[in-house]
Amino acid sequence: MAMKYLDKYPKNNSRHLWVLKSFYTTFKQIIKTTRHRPVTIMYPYEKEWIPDYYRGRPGLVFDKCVGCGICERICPTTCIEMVEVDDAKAGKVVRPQVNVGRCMMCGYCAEYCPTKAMITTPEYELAAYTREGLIFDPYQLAYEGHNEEMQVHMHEHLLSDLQKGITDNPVNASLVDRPALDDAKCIGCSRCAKECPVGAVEMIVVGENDKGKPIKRPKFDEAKCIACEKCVMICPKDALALKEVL
Amino acid sequence: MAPISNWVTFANPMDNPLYQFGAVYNLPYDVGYKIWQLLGGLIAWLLDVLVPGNGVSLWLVGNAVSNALALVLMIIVVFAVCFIVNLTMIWIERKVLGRLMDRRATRIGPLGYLQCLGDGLKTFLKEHIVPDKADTKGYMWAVSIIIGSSVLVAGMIPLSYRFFLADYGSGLLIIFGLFSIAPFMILVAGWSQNNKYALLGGMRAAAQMISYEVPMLVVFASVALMAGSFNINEIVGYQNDNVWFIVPQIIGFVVFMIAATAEAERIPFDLPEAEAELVEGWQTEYGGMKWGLIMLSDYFRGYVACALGAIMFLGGWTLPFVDDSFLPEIVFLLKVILLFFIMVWTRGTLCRIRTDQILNIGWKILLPLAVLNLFVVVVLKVGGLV
Amino acid sequence: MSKMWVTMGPQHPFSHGLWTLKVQVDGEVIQDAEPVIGYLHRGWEKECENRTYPQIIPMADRLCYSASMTWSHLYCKVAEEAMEIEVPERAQYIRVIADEICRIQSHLMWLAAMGTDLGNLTIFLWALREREWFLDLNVKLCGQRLTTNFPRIGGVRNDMPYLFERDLMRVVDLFEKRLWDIIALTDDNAIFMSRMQGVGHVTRKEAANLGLTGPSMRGCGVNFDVRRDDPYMVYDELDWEVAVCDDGDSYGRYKVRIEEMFQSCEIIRQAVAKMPDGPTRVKAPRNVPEGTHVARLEDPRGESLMYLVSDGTDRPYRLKVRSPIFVNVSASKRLVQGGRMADVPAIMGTIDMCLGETDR
Amino acid sequence: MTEQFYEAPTVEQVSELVAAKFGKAVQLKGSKPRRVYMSADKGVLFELATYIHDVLNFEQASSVCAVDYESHMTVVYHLSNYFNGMMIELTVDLANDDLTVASVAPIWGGANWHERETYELFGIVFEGHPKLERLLTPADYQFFPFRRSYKLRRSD
Repeated sequence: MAMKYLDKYPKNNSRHLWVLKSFYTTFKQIIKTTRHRPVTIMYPYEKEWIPDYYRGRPGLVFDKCVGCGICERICPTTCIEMVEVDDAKAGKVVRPQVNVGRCMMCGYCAEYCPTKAMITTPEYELAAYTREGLIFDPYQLAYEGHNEEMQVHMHEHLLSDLQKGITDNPVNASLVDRPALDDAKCIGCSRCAKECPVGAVEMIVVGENDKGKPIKRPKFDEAKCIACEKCVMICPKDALALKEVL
Repeated sequence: MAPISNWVTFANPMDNPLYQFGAVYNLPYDVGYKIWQLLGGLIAWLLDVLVPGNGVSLWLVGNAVSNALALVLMIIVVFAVCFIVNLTMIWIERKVLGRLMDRRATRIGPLGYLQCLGDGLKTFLKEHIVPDKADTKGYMWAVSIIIGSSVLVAGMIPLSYRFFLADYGSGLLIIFGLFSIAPFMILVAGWSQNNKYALLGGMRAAAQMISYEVPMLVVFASVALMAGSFNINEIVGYQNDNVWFIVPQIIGFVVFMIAATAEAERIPFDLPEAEAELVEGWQTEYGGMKWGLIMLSDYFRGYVACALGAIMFLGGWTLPFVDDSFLPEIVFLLKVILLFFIMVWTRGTLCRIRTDQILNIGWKILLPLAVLNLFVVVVLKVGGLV
Repeated sequence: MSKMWVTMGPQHPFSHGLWTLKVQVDGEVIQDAEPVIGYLHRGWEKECENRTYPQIIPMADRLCYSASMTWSHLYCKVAEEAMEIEVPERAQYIRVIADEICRIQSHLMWLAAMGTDLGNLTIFLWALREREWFLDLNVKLCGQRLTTNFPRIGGVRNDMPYLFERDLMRVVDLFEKRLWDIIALTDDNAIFMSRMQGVGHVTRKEAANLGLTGPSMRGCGVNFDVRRDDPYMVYDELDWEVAVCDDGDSYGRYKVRIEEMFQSCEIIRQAVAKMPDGPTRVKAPRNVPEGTHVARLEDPRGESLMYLVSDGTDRPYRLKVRSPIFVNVSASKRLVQGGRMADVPAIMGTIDMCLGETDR
Repeated sequence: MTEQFYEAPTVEQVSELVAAKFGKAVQLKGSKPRRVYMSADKGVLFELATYIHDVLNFEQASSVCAVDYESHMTVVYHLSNYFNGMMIELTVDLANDDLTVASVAPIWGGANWHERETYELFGIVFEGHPKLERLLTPADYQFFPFRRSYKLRRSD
């Protein structure tokens, strides 16, 4: 591999032409641009092509969202806040509200969303007259004509899989990480069951205590769980922990 | 007593006994004279209708008043032509630079022609600011003189044998003298602003002025020597009779164009306002319409430089082998624009050069070349070849 | 004229950001200089201590707008070293390609700025025109033009999109031709050469001691490139040259950058040809074991280094960023001394200032 | 005694030479390809730095930074060799009540601003530094923002 410019440059005789080569080059450009349109585009009237997966403001597919709050926690600028909304179909639900004024369009909310309800929309013209106008509530976050391309997928591979030679089994945290119960600490308060946004936690009776009251323990539905950690965080006795699979 | 309607007869201005220009027909004077005949004739007619047979009406359309007001209107006409030519040149510069840089340049109006007016309106609406610790007199007077002398010298340029303000015997020298007032005032302006960038810019302007006017004067001298006159009409006529001076004096032409670019402070010689290191150089503290007028006067100076080049080397308003009655003003302006295009092209191609380099080029290259040019002219003259 | 101090900045056309260079001039000749920075200091390193490991990646993008890819790559690299995970090979190739795209567009941004510093707007617009292609490639690859947020701890965000290789090859081929057009405005231009040659001269020993890194250092004759001498990713599997120039002046630094653009094109070409199939991302653990780790990487502007102290939680205990410009600009006194006022843009332009990473 | 000049010392050479010259004052903490980790006593730092620069030919101080471990502070030096890409990571522990250390800015000009930055953010005084002033923060700042005791508003 040779140098492409440093080797060629000393043999470049055109630099002895004082400034004539430069004049020739710019004149060529004048001729060229008089023939074709200049490369600049007239921005507000015509716009550059952008792909569907362009990372503009975050969007929300309302029906897919389960209100797990992962986006709120992953957001580096803490611009997402979970708010309670009164939906006609679903009743009182918790949905993300985005302060686009603080958003830095990193796309993490869409990437980490377990149900792919958060999407990255190709909308980038976000000027508003007030700061309040920049706070997008869950309904404003909806994007007309969203499609598959706007979802961000996390095709992670487990290191243990790769060591075994399995390279076609993409997973992500919401598929493999599951909460694990420390039985000794659990007091059976069933807060985790109430908190779970997908109803994956079921309290089952495992026995009776001295006073004859039933002892309840959570049981996790592995298929439904999305590893949102809500149960882990609500647990008053730290009996739950997220078990990472690597 | 002629009827009032006869007053608007578009009489030949040369019939007026007070006609200023001798036997030469003057187009802008004629235009001014005719405008006044329309205007003054209207006023006189109205007065005559109101008060029939009054003396004021007769006085208004008399020879003395007609001549005086025709002169005023003539100056306005000349300035308007200059102004429109300048707007066109700004438009050409922006458009050519835009094409050269692969962008669209001006957009407002047909082909973007009205952008400069828009910019002018914008700067006009800005607040008038004088820096607190500036020397106010110097600050305002310097910029006034820069703008005034630039406009004056632009008006002094004749567009043709019939389109001129004054036909001096030493027209070339007077234009050159007025042309080189501005760089001196730049020094004053740079000093009076109480700003270090402006001061450095003013210093640079002074250094640059001294090193470029000497070769330029030598070139002027060789042109005048060859034509045998400082009179612009005669220089142009001599070129029309013999040969355009660009042929025998090609060295002089190159030297003149480089020196004129420096004199008009355009890239690559815009050191006094080098925006990379001196922010805006000597213009740093000028804002609003003062800045807008400075910008405009820059183009006036660019126009003067190109016009001098066209007069001295490209045969002015004449064309070889073609009947020269064919709109000489347009021919002249086309030549000016051709030279201006070269200036714009240079601006788009070259970088700004350094202070010591500009002095080196001025003294060590251009001055010997100008003297060589003078030598060539002397040899040709002595040898009787021209 | 007696000596006077001229303050260039923080709002000054040559400074390319918010910093000040105080110069003492005697007429036009510079006697003394003192750089002043800190207008943009936002405590980046401290802020990282309150964020989880993945959250820092988009923040690392914001260290420098035109080298976002390499900064987030460097952060991922140090985090991977701490977590002891190895990046899949395809992801390594994609990272190399992304880094080189970033390097080319950063150098083009520099070339553009260099043009305006010397008073020629044409170089600026032509260089930005070519840069647009690489930004478009960024859009295609990761959905954003500048703040790419593309590398992830354990790989990259996504695989290359459909037909990306084709676009990449087209752009690289066309760009190599177009770059000669810009060179015709610079190298073949006697005025440009006279502005660049012989100004800001630094010897090899001084350059190494002052801590100049990257193209600024290689333009002074130090034959060192982290990509070759401390190889990371797959740079040691590709066949390319380190551009070195012994001139030591502004022009030498310019030549090194131009050559680096050509070499980057070559690296991209080879990487695309050699790219294997496979996974692009490994699942990274949330918590990082205790320890200290250091990683360095060849940024477009020099050697960038991150030093990570982890304490077993999901947040870094301390993250130190060594920004190349921070050190390069500290050498500016040595660089501009003895030059002229008009040389200041020509010299400091070759440092390629970026204040985001300088002040952090 | 003239010492031999090593243009591109290997990892083993660096470990052996430093151990032989400084004995117990410098603890070698391990090595990787192209990396040597060592920790030095505060007293020998300047001598060690001179030795590494002059004899082992580590021409550049890539970075100087500090870490606040709450029990003590550590100053970390990363020193690079331009001939084989080696890097030495040198740490110096400082007790919380005596935050002074010799400056290496006279040896490596590149360390100048790093030390100023470390001084203003951690309060570590580098003795012998040509100009130890605040660099990034305002000159009238009274506190050292990167210490662990300085809490951010949102930190928990």
